[in-house]
Amino acid sequence: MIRVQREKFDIGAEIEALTTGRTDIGAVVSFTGLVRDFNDGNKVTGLSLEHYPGMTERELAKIEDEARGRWDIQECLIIHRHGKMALGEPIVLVVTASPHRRDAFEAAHFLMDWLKTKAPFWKQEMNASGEVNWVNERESDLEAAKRWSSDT
Amino acid sequence: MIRVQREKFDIGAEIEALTTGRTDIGAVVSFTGLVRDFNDGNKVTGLSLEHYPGMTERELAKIEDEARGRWDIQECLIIHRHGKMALGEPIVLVVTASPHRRDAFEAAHFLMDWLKTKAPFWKQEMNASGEVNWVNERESDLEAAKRWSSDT
Amino acid sequence: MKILYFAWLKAKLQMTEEVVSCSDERRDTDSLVRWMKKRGPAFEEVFSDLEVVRIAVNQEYITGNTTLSEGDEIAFFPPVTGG
Amino acid sequence: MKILYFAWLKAKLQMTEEVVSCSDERRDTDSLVRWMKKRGPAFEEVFSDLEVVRIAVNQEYITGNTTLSEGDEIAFFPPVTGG
Repeated sequence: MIRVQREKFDIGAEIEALTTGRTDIGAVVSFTGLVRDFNDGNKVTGLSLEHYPGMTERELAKIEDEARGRWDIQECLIIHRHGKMALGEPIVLVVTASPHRRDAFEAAHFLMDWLKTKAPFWKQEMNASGEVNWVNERESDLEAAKRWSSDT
Repeated sequence: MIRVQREKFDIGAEIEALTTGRTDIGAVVSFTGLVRDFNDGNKVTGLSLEHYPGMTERELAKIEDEARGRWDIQECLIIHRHGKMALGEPIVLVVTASPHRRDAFEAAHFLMDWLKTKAPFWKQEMNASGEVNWVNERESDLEAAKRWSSDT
Repeated sequence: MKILYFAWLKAKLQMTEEVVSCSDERRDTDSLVRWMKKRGPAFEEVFSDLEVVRIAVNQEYITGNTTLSEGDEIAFFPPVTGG
Repeated sequence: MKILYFAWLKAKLQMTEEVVSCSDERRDTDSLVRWMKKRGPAFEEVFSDLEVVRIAVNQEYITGNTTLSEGDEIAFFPPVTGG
């Protein structure tokens, strides 16, 4: 399940919604990405996220399909916000449910690593002096995504 | 932080408590283990968990220390229940917070894998005919735990 | 064809989208980029280093040269930084 | 010394804990186990396969033979299955 939205989300409510009334799920893994006050050694005071409506949903759906093909996952949720966000606010949530903990862990990690390098979102950071800068692509994110390619 | 308790816990509230008011956390990973209606090919109707009070807390604290030594984690929470549990109820919760997603993911996965083979808990499963059986140790859990030993 | 720009490409070109007709000099993505570079200093700058420009046609990433036709949606944007 | 039993060991021995004195025939974990085996059929059965019995002294796992003294807490239990 894919959701791209401006609004904040409630992590607990999302996990609950995925598992309530079910007795076949053994493992649930969630990842939440939050707006941090620091990036690449610079103080950050706020974040703004732009995205490509339409393509974003398509790319996220493809990433979800890929995860479902690779791991035994019963439920999969990706929520990604866009627009302005304050420090400490959640940006992205990934939840996976599986009969087995390894599948839930690996699928969630994979979803985040691929999302980082494929989903068309662009971050702008505001700093203490009021400057706004586009965030650069990170070598470590490319490496993290590549890790899952060599598996295939 | 370690908690061993009979009572159910609220995943969302626990994650919230760990992150509220903080702007230095970039990544939060949670793992929840739930009572499943199936194990090793047998239908399960309920679970009961026995533990070794005192040693449980010591072992969990040692596992937390190990994780903190290996990864850059800012917060770490382990909640493990004991006593009777119904299908679909949460058994265990692990939450890790880090500036980096890889640390949060790996530390949480490690905590679960080590907890599974070290923390003195014993599961009893009830089946449809009212029989109660002690759950056997799993080869796959031993393998999963070993994976983290070869890292050192 | 509809052309979309995102992030710093949008900021530098001061344009979010535009419509151009499909023609001989814009028959595929390679020729479209060549045409773009000749539209003025801002375009020349934006398309000077194609290593940092991603191209999507009809909301799919493309890597090699791709034939274009009327009705296509072409997007230019920097490497993504979400998550 | 306090001896604790957990899970199926407890069920088979019908005992959660007991106190025994530290003596020559229970001076270390190896001799304690030998002594246990001779206490009757249930004990003999429980301690017949030490592959499936874990031992903790003062709430720490032990692997090799470990010297015991008065006041120690010794626990016998099967491989753990929590999580």
